[in-house]
Amino acid sequence: MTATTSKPLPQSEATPLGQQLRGLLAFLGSQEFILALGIVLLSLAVYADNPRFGAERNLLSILSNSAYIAVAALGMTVVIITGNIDISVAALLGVLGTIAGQLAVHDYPIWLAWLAPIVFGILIELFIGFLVAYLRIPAIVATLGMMSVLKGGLIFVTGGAWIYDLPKGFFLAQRQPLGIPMPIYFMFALTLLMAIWMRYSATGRAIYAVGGNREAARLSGISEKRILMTVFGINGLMVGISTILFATQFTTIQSTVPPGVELTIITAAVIGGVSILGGSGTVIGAMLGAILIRTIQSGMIFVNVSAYWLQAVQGLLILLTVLVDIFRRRRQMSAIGK
Amino acid sequence: MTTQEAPQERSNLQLSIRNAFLGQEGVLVVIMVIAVIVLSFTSENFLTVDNLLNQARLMTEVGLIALPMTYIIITGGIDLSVGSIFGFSAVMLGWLWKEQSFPLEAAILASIVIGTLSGLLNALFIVYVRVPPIIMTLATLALYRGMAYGISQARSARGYPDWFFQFGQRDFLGIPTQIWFLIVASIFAWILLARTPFGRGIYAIGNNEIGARFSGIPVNRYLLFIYVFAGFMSAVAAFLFTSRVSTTRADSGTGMELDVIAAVVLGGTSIVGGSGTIHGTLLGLVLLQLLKNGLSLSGVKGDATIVVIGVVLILSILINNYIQKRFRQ
Amino acid sequence: MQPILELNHISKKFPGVQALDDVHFDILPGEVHAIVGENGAGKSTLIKIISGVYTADEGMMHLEGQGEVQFNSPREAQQAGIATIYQELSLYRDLSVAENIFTGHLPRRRFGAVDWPMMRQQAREILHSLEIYDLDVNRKVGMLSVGNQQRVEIAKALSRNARILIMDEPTAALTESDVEQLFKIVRLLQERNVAIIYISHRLQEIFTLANRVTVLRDGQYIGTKQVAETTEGELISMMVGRTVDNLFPKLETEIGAPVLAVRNLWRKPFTLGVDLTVHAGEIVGLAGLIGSGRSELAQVIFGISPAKSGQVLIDGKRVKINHPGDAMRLGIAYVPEERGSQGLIRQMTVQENLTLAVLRSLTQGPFVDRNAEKTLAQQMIEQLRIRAYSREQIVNKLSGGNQQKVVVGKWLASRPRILIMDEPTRGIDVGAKAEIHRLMSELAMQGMAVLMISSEMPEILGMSDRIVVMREGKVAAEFSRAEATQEKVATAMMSEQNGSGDATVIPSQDPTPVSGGMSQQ
Amino acid sequence: MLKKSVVALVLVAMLLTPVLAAPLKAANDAPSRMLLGQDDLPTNPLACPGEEEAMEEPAATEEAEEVVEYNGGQPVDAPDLAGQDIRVLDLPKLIGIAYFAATTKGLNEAAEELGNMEIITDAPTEASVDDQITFIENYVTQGIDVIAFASNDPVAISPALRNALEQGVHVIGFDADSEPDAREWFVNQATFNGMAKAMVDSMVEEVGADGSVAIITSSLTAPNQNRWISEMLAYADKCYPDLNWLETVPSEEDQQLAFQRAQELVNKYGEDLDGIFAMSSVAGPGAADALTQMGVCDQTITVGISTPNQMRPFIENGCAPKVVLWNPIDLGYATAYVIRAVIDGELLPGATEVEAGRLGTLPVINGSEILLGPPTVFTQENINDFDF
Repeated sequence: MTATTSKPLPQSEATPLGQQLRGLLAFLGSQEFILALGIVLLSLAVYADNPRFGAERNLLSILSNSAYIAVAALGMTVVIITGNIDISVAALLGVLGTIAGQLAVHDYPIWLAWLAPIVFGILIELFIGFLVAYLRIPAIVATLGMMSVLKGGLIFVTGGAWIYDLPKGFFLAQRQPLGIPMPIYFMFALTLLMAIWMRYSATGRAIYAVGGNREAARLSGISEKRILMTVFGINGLMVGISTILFATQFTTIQSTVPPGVELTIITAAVIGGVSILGGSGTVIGAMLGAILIRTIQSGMIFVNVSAYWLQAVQGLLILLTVLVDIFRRRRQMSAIGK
Repeated sequence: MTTQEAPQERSNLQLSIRNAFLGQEGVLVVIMVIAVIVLSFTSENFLTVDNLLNQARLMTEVGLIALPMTYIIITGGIDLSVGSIFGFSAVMLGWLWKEQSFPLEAAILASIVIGTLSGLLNALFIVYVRVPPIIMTLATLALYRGMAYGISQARSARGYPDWFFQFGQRDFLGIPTQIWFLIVASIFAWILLARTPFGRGIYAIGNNEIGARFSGIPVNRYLLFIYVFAGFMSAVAAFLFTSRVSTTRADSGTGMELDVIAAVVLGGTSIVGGSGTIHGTLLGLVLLQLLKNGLSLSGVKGDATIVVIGVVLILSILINNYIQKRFRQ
Repeated sequence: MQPILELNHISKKFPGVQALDDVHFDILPGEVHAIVGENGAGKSTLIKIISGVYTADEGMMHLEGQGEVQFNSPREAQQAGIATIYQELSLYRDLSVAENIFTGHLPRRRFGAVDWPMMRQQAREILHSLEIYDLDVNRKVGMLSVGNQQRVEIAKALSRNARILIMDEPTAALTESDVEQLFKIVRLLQERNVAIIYISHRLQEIFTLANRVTVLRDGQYIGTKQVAETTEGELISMMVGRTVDNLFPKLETEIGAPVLAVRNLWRKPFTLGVDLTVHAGEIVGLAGLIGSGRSELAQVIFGISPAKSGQVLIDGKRVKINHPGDAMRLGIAYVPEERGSQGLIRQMTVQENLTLAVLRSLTQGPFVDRNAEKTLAQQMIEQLRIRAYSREQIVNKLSGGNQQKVVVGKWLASRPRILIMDEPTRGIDVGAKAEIHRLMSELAMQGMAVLMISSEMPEILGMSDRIVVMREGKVAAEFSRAEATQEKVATAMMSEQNGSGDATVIPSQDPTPVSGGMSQQ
Repeated sequence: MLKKSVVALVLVAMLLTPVLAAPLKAANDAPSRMLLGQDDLPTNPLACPGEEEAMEEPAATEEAEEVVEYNGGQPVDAPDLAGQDIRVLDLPKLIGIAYFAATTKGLNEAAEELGNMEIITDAPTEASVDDQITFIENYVTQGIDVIAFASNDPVAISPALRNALEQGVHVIGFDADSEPDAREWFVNQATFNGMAKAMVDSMVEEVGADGSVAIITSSLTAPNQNRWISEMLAYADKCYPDLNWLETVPSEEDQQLAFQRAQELVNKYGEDLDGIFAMSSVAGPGAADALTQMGVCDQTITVGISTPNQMRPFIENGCAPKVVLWNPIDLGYATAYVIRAVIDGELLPGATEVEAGRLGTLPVINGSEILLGPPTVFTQENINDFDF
């Protein structure tokens, strides 16, 4: 639509206080803040009903169980920012977990068992990136196909045998330095790293550029293909790390594809405020989205929601979160007259 | 300087012949012919009337939902909640009949109405609140599935009267009954898309929604219709499915949305919107079913079959991309 | 003085089209060198070769200090000091002003980290050097006006220390005051010895701004003139290859009864109590700055954003218009401002576009009558002389002028009684422009009521029977054809509070640009 | 716009009425308001431990006394393949889980012993009855001699199986039954009430007759699990009325979810929770792993249905002191022998027992079921005797 008359904009040399205030307001209106608020409010509500929810151990469980979803959602967010999507992540998670487990069981060094999912994750995602960037297959189609291939391939190879007798050192996610489960460290550290990287690296900014205006990015000398490869590579890295958190949590590894996990990961990213059309979204939001989903899941148990209605209530809360986000954006847009 | 008649007609003809061979549909036909030839050599039971009719029976439910999904994807949208609407409607059919003592006929109708309303709920939010379709239906994917579990208390309803099985398990005029549903719905959907102002509007919306709006096309009404239609067809499919398997389960249709989308996308409908055909979707549907069946009959196991399907999906788009680039500029 | 950039014998072929054929071009430091030509003349191809998007099939490019060069990517051109501002602004709506300015070459700290404070600081400095003080570098670009977005574009180009700046139709979407701002910046750059390649359809701008002008036609090099030594008429005949005798062929018509009238029409924030009447056979020119609510008024009348209160009268009868369908049934047609996004479905064929609005009347039962559709399309193609290679040609492949004819044709097919045309000739070449004007006149002759929105003063003055000026959502003034002058209309467009004297319209070359002249803006 | 929003809200409200009504409804159903997962079929609890002297035979004989007529179906015009090579489709609920890998192993073991049987294992990757139907139809078309199935839904699978019988294919069930007339015989690993008794008795031995227990089931639609839960409740009502049932939560077939659910239960109830019934081979390791990692096994233990290899570490560390299961390899093994006996005409309607290789003679119960035997309870003492 037609733009508004160019009203003089606030002076950039505004008072520091004014700037701080504006920054604060922007922060209060951000999806991250609303999510964090949602998590806190929901937790308080559940806590009021059942104080046991507030126990340290329970909160740590929720965070710890969010970790592998959150880490995968970091990668997913980056992919979605470029306007793509990856629905093969759950299948990949299953495949990589099996690879890690098999290596560990067959007496390869533990570090190799941890490294392998990352390496294979990156390789497989780079292949997907290649299909998307160079062969111009829409990401949803490429990953739909990959999902089939990985899922079928996994069963074909393993026949679904569980992996037992893993060496003691393998269980990275079970460690609890300073009494806090390892996955929580990973989740926060990776989110922080990714947030910094997305904000402070040239590539990180270029990712937003490609998602926001593909043609413009090309004309300003950014190679879209390279960015897409990078993005899928990062996704592979994140899925790889997510796999380690996931697979080293259990004494035995179920070498199948965990059901429905791709939807949870995408939902976490979407709740986190990533625009499905590309161009905007933050990794911190994705992490909070994952935590919110787990908080909802757990909270429902604590307030005695009938097991039959668990899923419906979860669906409703997710719908609610999404709507809040939509209305928030709507308000922002109408505030500037668009 | 206006167009010159004669060369234009000829080039039109050439163009349409080329298009017919070079589109995704053409690629599919070629793959299908190859697949049928290979598979009929590897299994003598593959190319028999009985087997093919039976396969058609099995693909009906996905096929019915793929029709409105084609519309939705052409407009650049997507509906991830169809599998959940399917399960929800099926459960409501059984629940209303068994727990609420509705006459079965009324329960069938009511379940279809409920499926349609579920589609309407998606539609209202997508059209009027402008929630992106993928997000809205991602949320209702969980919601409707949850409703199915909650209302049925995860119990299945069984013990339907004999006449009910006419739709899913018996034949009509020598052809499985539900295939008639698919045939009628396909013809309807094809005509609607290819031959009516509505269809043209759908393409226009997919290519340029604002432009369509400015051209006086009732964009909102069309969008409302297609998501409602998806709900309706999911419910009809659920009814046929219930009749076929004689029970309703809260987990019916889990993951079905991906089968539906795969058929539509394989059929050449662009996932970013703007192009696609009903016959393409049907070809995609049939090819998927033939592969599943034919490979199984040839002794390929289920796990390997889904690998093959994944590869075919990617390859067919790849070939089509290549052809578009190489020959059509 | 040595040219900073010189192109010789440049040729570029696309499948089926010789886009450029042996073209010559050179530019001196500190010079504004305009390139003009009809759409399809090869201007875009030429600048894309300079900016590294395409590579030339033949010919050489000589850059001062680097000798023979050949750019294989936009990046290489940028590194050589060539920056381009494209017609469609290439900005990232979700990123801040500072980031947009520095995309692709963010200031770094150790470990390659983006140095945000430095980036903001430098962005401010660049903006200040352009005498822009009112832009917050932290704002998201998507929230800026078009004029400000363009300033960001220029700052972006300068942040790369560009020696050569290419501007492709920079004023196409600007308000008059923004245009003035832009010109100021261009002159500033000139003083700094930046060479500017300037492309515009508005010849008047070229005469205001440029030192030299190069004319292209059908991919051929026609000639280069010193602006001071040429006239608009000469340039137009060079561009068209013939003399365009009448750019504003206004015919005297019989003004009939009022057909469309709106009374106290409201829809916030742009339509604040509008009264307007259009008579049969009359062309009403609707003038005003961008943002004054002209297009919005048209969209209210057409039902895209229906009125909240007030009346719309057709033939004196009160009607309710809630969506475009209602308006169409009442015989209203609207040729929208944005051809690409609003007017056309670009991926569809000429025929499909021509019949899109009337398809529901071309049915037999529920089905589209394909023969009727074909006949109608053929008829429109002939009537409007649309140059398409086939009815089945994809509209996107047509030139701008022909695309616009398709939009007009689409609406004429609906046999309207009231035709609203929003910027009917924006961005199209002179020949097509004259044709559209002729058509408009003919339609009025036949008794159609025409409401024409335009930002081009000569068009408003040349084509209108009556001129209505809008300002801030209201009708500010009204002039008959006889009493209208450029000064009067322009004064009415600027409000007292807003019009700070110098920020008015572009000074005109020709003080009396009324009908029949060669003047063109 | 506003009007439309209102319409939307009304619609949501309509759709949600049941959700809003649900907690109220659940509250009325007290005291077992959170305890879900039962089906609505009649239960038949076995005798309590103290009264056991009266019964020497395993649980099932009680029913075998009231002789039920053969109620299975028969293939139409099945070719006589007595003594010939046959091809058998092994169609478990899904492939990719250890339990069914073990039944398949048993089938193949027996097939090797018998020498004239080829086993083809093929099934969906997710427990979907719709996919199972597709597999049945494909293999009937392809021409298979016998279908050995474990159904995902007893009703839904039946039309396809009846069709197979009509095509002259032999149909034998194992692990999870269909409707009786849709197959010839069903190899029952353990009666539902027998399993229920073993589970509850094991739990009571660990937590006492007045302990508090919760259930982690697989999916709320899983027929076997629902049957077991019904029988467990009935048996507990009869024998341990003081056992305090807290709630049932679903975990699908997802190890991670079971893990998370167990954590939630422990966090929710603390030391008020004495035991968790883990109702599937996936829930068992998930729950036991959670208890182990939380370090609460001195307070809360799990009794699960699972395979020894999956549970070995947890049996050893005391978090899952008792694991109840039949031997799935034996189940597959017995199924193969039943198939052979049917083909060779040795197992005809009305028979009361069947010879099953190393397992000896197995009894026929309920008209057309062959009972593998009582469930095995794996403990620290006997765990090392098993490897599957």
